[in-house]
Amino acid sequence: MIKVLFFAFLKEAAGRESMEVEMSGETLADLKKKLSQEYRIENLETVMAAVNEEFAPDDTVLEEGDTVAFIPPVSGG
Amino acid sequence: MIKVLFFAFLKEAAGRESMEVEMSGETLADLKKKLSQEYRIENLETVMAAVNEEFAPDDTVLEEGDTVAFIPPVSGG
Amino acid sequence: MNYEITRDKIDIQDVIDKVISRNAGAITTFIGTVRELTHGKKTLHLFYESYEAMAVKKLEEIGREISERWPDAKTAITHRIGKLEITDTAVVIAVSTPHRDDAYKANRYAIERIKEIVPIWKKEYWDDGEEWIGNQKETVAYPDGRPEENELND
Amino acid sequence: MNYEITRDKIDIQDVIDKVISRNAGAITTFIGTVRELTHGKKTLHLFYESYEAMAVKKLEEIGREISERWPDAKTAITHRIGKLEITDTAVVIAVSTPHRDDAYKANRYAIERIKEIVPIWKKEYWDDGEEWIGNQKETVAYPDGRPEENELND
Repeated sequence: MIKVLFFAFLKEAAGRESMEVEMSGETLADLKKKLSQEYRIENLETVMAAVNEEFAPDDTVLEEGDTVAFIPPVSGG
Repeated sequence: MIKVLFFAFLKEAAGRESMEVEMSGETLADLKKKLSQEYRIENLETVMAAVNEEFAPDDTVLEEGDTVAFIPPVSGG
Repeated sequence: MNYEITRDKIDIQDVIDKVISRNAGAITTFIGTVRELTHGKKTLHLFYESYEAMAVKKLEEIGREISERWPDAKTAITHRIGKLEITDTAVVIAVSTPHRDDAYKANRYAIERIKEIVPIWKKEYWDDGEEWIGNQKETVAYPDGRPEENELND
Repeated sequence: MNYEITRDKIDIQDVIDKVISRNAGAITTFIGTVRELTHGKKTLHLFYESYEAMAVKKLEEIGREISERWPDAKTAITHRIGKLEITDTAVVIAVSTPHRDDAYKANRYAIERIKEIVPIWKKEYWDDGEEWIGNQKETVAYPDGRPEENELND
């Protein structure tokens, strides 16, 4: 199980702030594809992601228990 | 009568923080010479001066009632 | 805790107190406040959201980056989230260093990095709508380099 | 009174409050604190003296110079005089502007100008003596241009 977090406009677009996805041994790119195909959550291709609170590239292999957060362009400060 | 103010190291060198000098129609340069000759207050040549709280050049003509302050290099902040 | 995300009003002096040092001759602070007008449009209020656990880690990372570049610097950053009104303080950055040139530069470095890597998002509310600030048009990937000049001035 | 000379401890928030504005997105402060070590020499405490009436006028003049260069800026400066201990605050400069780049630049401008034109003098006390800081050797006239690089970092 992978925990997925959404923030800001993505949270509104996805209609939820978190979800759990059954997958293991696949990559972040695979997760994005799955979210688009199965949950109709679009526009993730160009959004940065963090795995376990650290920015991670698309080829990162996800393991059971990982937390993936999609990070829209930040606007703090 | 001209009022003269000394600050910082000049105050210590002059042994006083203010004095009054009888002069009128003469320049700041004349005042410096007078302080050096009559009062042995040295080292005024290269020190900036303010007349009535505004920086003023050596050729400023002093008038009765003016306040002259000698301003050593500042070190606030 | 020199790096904090809070839902409460920020006490600026508290942030400054964290960086006071016998070796410091200069402390700079940056205080980000909610401005009413942006590009002539009137903001009613703002809402900040964060990925809090990661945001604190990223603030700490900025502190480490500053310590690498300015070894004598002490840094503290507090960012507020939730609803903020006009003139409210959104972020306070305090940096102390022995000499002032470093205090200005390190402080500026911190705010630029916050706008690059810290997962905090701002939503602006106007009379006629609301919008998450950042690039919501999905046309630009997350900037990993220096911010653009116009962002620098925002 | 945005420009003050005081004998009392400076309340930093009070100085900041003077520049808060609905048009401000950024407030920078510079806080000059008494550092223990300068060039490896241990300072015990400092004493600041001022030509108070003129010092206030010169602080006001700096505020006007900032308003000419950064028309939207609001500035407040308080300088403390008298005896100050290590870590005490000698000066607080607060500048608010709509955008942060100006707030940093205008603030830096203010401290450099204070060190050029405001009649305030610092005396340092060490274990083995005391000295008025500045050029007491009478070899250099009052600087009317930009300060030297080494002064910039002091």
